[in-house]
Amino acid sequence: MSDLVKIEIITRQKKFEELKEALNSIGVAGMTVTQVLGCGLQKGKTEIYRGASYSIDLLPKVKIDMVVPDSSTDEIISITKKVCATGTIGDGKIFVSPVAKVIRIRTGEEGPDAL
Amino acid sequence: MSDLVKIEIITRQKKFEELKEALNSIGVAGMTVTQVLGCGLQKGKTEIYRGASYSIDLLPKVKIDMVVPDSSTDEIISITKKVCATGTIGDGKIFVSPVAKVIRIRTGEEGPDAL
Amino acid sequence: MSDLVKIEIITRQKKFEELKEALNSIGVAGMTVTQVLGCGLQKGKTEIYRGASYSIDLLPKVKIDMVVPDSSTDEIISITKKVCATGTIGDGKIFVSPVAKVIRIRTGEEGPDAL
Amino acid sequence: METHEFVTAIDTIWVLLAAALVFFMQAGFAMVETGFTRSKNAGNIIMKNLMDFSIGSLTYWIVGFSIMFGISSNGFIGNMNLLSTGSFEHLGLTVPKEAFLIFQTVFCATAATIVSGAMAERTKFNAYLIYSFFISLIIYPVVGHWTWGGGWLDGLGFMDFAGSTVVHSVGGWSALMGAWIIGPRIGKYTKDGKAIAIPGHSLTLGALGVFILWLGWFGFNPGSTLSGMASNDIAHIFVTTNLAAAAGAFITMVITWLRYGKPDVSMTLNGALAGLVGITAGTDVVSAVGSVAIGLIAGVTVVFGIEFIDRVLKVDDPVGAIGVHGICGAVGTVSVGLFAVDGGLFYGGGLQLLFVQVLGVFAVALWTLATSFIVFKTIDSTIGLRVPEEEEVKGLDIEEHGIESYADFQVKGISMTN
Amino acid sequence: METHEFVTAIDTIWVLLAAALVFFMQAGFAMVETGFTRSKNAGNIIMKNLMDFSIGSLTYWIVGFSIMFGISSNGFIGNMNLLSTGSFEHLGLTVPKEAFLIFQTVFCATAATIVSGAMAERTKFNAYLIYSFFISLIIYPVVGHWTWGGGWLDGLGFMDFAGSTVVHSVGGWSALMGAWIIGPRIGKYTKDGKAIAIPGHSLTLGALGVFILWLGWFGFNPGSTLSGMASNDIAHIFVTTNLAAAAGAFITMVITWLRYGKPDVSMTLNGALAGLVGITAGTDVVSAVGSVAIGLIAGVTVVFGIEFIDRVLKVDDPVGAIGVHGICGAVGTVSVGLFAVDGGLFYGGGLQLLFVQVLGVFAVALWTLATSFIVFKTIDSTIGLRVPEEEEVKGLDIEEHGIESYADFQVKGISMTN
Amino acid sequence: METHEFVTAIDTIWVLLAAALVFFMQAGFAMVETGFTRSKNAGNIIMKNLMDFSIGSLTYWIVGFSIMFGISSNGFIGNMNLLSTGSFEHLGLTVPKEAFLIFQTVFCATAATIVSGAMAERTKFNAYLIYSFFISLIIYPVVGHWTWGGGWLDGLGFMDFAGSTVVHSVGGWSALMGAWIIGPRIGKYTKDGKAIAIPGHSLTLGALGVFILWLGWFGFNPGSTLSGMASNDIAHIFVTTNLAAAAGAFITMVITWLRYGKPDVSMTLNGALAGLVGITAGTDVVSAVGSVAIGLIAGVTVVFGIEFIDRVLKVDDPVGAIGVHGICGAVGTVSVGLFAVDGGLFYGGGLQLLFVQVLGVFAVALWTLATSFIVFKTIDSTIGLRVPEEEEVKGLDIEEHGIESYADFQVKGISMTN
Ligand SMILES: Nc1ncnc2c1ncn2[C@@H]1O[C@H](COP(=O)(O)OP(=O)(O)O)[C@@H](O)[C@H]1O
Ligand SMILES: Nc1ncnc2c1ncn2[C@@H]1O[C@H](COP(=O)(O)OP(=O)(O)O)[C@@H](O)[C@H]1O
Ligand SMILES: Nc1ncnc2c1ncn2[C@@H]1O[C@H](COP(=O)(O)OP(=O)(O)O)[C@@H](O)[C@H]1O
Repeated sequence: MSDLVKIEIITRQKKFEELKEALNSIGVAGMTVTQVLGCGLQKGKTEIYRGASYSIDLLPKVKIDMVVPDSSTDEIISITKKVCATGTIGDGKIFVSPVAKVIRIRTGEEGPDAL
Repeated sequence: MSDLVKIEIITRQKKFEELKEALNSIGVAGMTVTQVLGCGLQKGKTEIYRGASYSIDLLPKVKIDMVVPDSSTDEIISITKKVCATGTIGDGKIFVSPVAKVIRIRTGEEGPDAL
Repeated sequence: MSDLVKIEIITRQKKFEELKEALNSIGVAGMTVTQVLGCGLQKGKTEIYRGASYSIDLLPKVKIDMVVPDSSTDEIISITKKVCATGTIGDGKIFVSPVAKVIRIRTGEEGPDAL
Repeated sequence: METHEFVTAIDTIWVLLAAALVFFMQAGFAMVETGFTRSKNAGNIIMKNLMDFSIGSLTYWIVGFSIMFGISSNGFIGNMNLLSTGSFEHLGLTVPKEAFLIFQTVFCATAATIVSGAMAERTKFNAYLIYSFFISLIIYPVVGHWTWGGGWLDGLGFMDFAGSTVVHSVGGWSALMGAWIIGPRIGKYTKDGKAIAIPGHSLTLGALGVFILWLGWFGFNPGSTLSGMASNDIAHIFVTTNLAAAAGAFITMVITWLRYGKPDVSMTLNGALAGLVGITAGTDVVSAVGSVAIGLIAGVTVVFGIEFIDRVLKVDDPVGAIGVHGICGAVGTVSVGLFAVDGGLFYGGGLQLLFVQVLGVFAVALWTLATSFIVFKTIDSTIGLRVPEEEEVKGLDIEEHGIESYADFQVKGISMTN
Repeated sequence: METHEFVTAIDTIWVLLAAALVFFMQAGFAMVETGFTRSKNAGNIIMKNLMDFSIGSLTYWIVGFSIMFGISSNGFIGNMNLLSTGSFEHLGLTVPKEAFLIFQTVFCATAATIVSGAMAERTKFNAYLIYSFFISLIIYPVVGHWTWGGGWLDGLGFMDFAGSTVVHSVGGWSALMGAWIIGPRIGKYTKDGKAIAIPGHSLTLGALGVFILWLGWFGFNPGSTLSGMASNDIAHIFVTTNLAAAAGAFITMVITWLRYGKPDVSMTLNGALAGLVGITAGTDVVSAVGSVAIGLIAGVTVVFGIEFIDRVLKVDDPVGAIGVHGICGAVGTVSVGLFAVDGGLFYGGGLQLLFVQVLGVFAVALWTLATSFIVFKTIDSTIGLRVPEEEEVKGLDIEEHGIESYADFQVKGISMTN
Repeated sequence: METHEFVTAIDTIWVLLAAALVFFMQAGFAMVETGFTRSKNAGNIIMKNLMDFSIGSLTYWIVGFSIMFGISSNGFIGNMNLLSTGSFEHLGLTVPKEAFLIFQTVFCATAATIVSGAMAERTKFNAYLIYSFFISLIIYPVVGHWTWGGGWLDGLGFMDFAGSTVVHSVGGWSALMGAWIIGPRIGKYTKDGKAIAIPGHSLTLGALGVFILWLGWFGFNPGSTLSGMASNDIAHIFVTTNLAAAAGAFITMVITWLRYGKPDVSMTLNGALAGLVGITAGTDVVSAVGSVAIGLIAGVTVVFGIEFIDRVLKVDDPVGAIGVHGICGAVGTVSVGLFAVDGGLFYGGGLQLLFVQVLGVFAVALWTLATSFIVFKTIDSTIGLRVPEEEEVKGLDIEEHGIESYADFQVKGISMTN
């Protein structure tokens, strides 16, 4: 079962819809999405509220987790780059990590069949 | 320390309380819970709001992360299946992945003792 | 690329600002932050609302995910312990797990360069 | 310009502005009921409140008004005139009939809207509309006829100045019947019958609602003089209304602090309403000191009343409507028999008035419980009263109305409570 | 103390309290408009509403009032007196000039504030302020002069008692022009032109706003008698206003239930407003039955009107302001020609009045569309009307005002809708 | 029916409806104060507002009213009559005593409730209740006696028509003292003393509160004539009240735009309140132009005043209560000496009035600061004024009241700000 990986994509919220469509179109059906806050090279900004400074230094991002067969990794990465790369700081990251086991709760199926 | 794994359970929100009780009863004390949105085989639905279509295609789910000794994995999986399987689409998934290290911040304990 | 790890820190919300500053000061620029609920040794409490009992048994926590070179792990762990350890139950945990691949979406850079 | 024209003008202005304030209580109810329940049902509650008032206004105009104020042949029900036509001269009003009609309309709607809170989060929308139609059509107008329309209770000397019983208890007892028949929300009681708190989604809106209701009561009670010329009366009513509310809120805070260890915000808000409901019957005939006493009694009653309903009767009333309107309405009405400066037991008036008050309270309770039992049971056994379990879990907003009330906000799917 | 002093006192009290209620409609608009739009723009909408009223109050006092009510030389525009000075004796008021001024000020502000909802979530703040200045300065006062200031429409016998056309349609047509010129919000239409729902962030606040507006209408319509002595009239106006609103809400619920499968909460709230806007023109001259008819017509109109604007015209009006105020204002005004007990077609009055009503509706629409076209186009081609795309995505609150309106709450960044 | 009965009726109606509007300001304060602070303390603030009014109503009735309006033996304090009994004939009222009592009660509660905003998010609930008791018992009634109860300031010709100083500054200076003694919220200042913004949790509710307060002011100022017969006066007061508020909001927007680069929503909302507080003292004696001038002055003052308090004094006032009520109350009162058409410096009236106004402002400030210092210091050194740090971090709702105000919503635990 070393052939399963988890792909985590952290990117801009406004790219999410398009990315979801794109992933669906290459057959990635299942995903789990979390609202996160991030910082990286892209920094927040400072506003003034009632005369006092108000700095926002974590930016809202969206995280998409997919467990997929390792063989799909490259396609997913390339399509993500296509959709989410705007060329400006804050586009985000893709992390790939090993998964040992997958179970579908409903049926008890395991491994790639469970995806 | 290869004997530690992270078990991620993604399931319906309404099953959460029961699952937590069940896990507690087999000695899983620690867990971290996140509200997520998911899509898989189960699709959203379309409503009409003020005459315009309004489609909800991500469904609210709950994700439970537990880092546990690998030896508990099977028991946790089986109890999760028992509690969360309704037999209808949307019951969710269990992912198991390797963890290299665990530290309890308070005491600095490492490994299984830190759980 | 076995030299990359993901460090997950789950700790008290009120420690977050200080921890972020501390991590920045040792050069960790990128992180992804999620609001989570947790339970462990620290238990919730029971209040009375309109005469009925109202028990809060998941506590709000913050989860910080960082993908970093394995070589930074020890420094991050030690600084986290310094900032977040209050000695009372509920300080939280650090989990370290392997990451196979990292891609910066903007540039397509891979591996440590992408961090 | 003749004298009576001035009297008419002053009385009409008074009644109409009071009607506007009482109308605004609909917003108060809407905010209290949504604020004290969960966000997934907010749109549904709002819709029920809006329809209570809309259907109620139409129904009461078409039929209810004349049932309530038509000439009484038997002391039980007025002669019906469709569309509120006819003279109604027998009422001897100093204000135009239409001023009286609108004032009575907003009162009727108040009684109707009380129920939505007690049955919130699990009642089918169409089922609720049917109930709402019947309370405005018949349940409330008949009680109104007995008391204010020249009916038998009026004949006995029953005193319910602005409707502790006529309006609030009618709403409260219907709420009790509805909440009892429909059963508790999923998760409200543990298997061994322990009551579990299901906190509301916005205490702020709930509090806003209470302030709006308190404001509306400055129309509800003083407007019931139907006369702006009665300067001393309306001034006195303002004072007693306010003191009772203040006393109710204060004592509720104290009691919850003692009983639960901390002063309970939402119960204290209920306490203010309890004081208001309690004073409504006797606001014109008790002294300022008497009004404080009634406020204190109502405040104490509401805490134990709500607990009793919740823990002993195991009737699930998310907003405390039965305790506030039903029980405190009854207690306030009976209190008139004790505290009326003229005729009350504590002022040497003997037991006569007290007895009539108790009788009135029971008669109205009986009528309301019986008729609402019939309505709710009939609905239940035909189209069904309660939404399916799956819908209750997901929320009535999405299932009954296809919306989320707070589409932008991340709602806690799993509660932090169990 | 002489008789006329009492008349003045009673009329003044009436007009001032009505003005206070109409003022409160600003809160109603603010809640409806924020509630029905997204949380990221809430602060911006509030600011626009607040400035509509503030700039409007100042502008109308400095110039607008005299344009509207100054002596008419030509039936088109009044003689200007800066700062509302001068006698205005030709108006023959029974109330002090300043009572009349404040009442008219809050009316003007109502017309102005309608537009912010239709152009919400994408209009630059400074651009909006400029528009807001011009509607209070000239667009609204001129229409007011035609109708209420002794101008040409008044001369023809045009009947618009409290402003279905003068106030609501002026706001509604300006809203149409503004929303059309600025274009739809990002994401409102798919590439193939299908309308996509963008749900509001708080139905509860939206509903609160509607209740507040309904309350305000009890000042808007009955206050327009300018006399508290007119007891029968004001009582009648209360009844017709309320029945039309109730009928509007009820029928809208029914229609959305039939058309969309579920009763739509936010549309039903619009339905109540539609009834209110519709009855405003004829509230004093139609019967109770007539008011129900007008409410029903307005309720039906608003559903199809909003759909038409949304799907056919493809004009994006987040809160339904054009349908509610523009279209229902027109329909209500025309209905006077049908339902006026004295002069209406259905009461044997012939086509005369109906014709004048239609003429008035068109004349006002033409003037308003033309002048607001000029204003919006000029703004657009100079400082620009619309915020940059990036800003619209992030929200106007953070970009135009440097704040988040709900800093504590986790806002859904990705919607659950697409 | 005699003439004086009509006068009494008209005046009573006026005073009572004004009292109802002023009562509603409690809802306004509750919304502004919760909206401008964090969600974790919303229930606590609501509870404080509710108790301010409840305890205040009882205390003022039992003792405060007679201290304020009892016969003055020495110009400093009235003769006490428990429970507001006694004749009060020396006041020469045209309205029933109880109408006057309720009107004064809601004024007293206004002064009391101002403080909760300034001390929000860190004050122990029981400590707050004790303070609240004392302001209604003695601090406010004594100032009221000096000015409105026939006391020494009244004797000198001090003019504070509706209470810029008597009500608002008393609240404002108490707020200053309380906020200063209790110290800033955790995180409000960096180690090097820089002020950090802690944004409120709902600008929408804050704005609703401001609109409600503005509405309430149409009772606060015109009601202070205590006469509905004074047609010209009440109409004039409506106009000046409204213009000052509009001018205050407008200029605040402009100044924040210039100073901070963007128009600040919450400060502009404060600006409207600043205009209202400022005009309150002279609303009857300044011209419309004068009211605009006072509104502009108040609007400018509030921005720099709030900044001064925040950055220079380093007193943490979450809602800006000290700037709005304390400073603008003082500025407005002094402005009467400049702008009073009869007696003001700018109208050739010389320095006499101006001097008295300044004296009054200082005398009241001194009394209020001194007495509130004693109250807060005594509380602090006995039961303690401030909640423990841990509780402040978690929020007062859960620790003081055992609830979450928004149990359904995911609240940001970590702020996006630092
Ligand atoms: N090392 C990291 N570990 C975890 N998350 C990261 C890391 N670096 C970046 N992120 C996430 O990616 C987001 C975008 O990163 P950023 O550096 O701003 O963009 P880019 O890499 O495109 O220049 C951040 O807001 C953060 O959520
Ligand atoms: N490959 C995947 N990777 C990540 N999350 C997934 C994946 N497949 C499913 N999920 C999560 O599991 C949830 C349930 O999946 P679904 O396919 O609807 O149910 P089932 O597997 O029981 O038929 C989804 O909403 C999503 O959050
Ligand atoms: N085994 C675990 N797996 C995942 N998360 C855990 C685990 N144990 C603890 N946590 C997380 O860490 C938080 C703190 O743990 P707790 O046991 O209360 O503190 P401590 O370890 O400092 O005594 C919990 O609220 C939970 O979110």
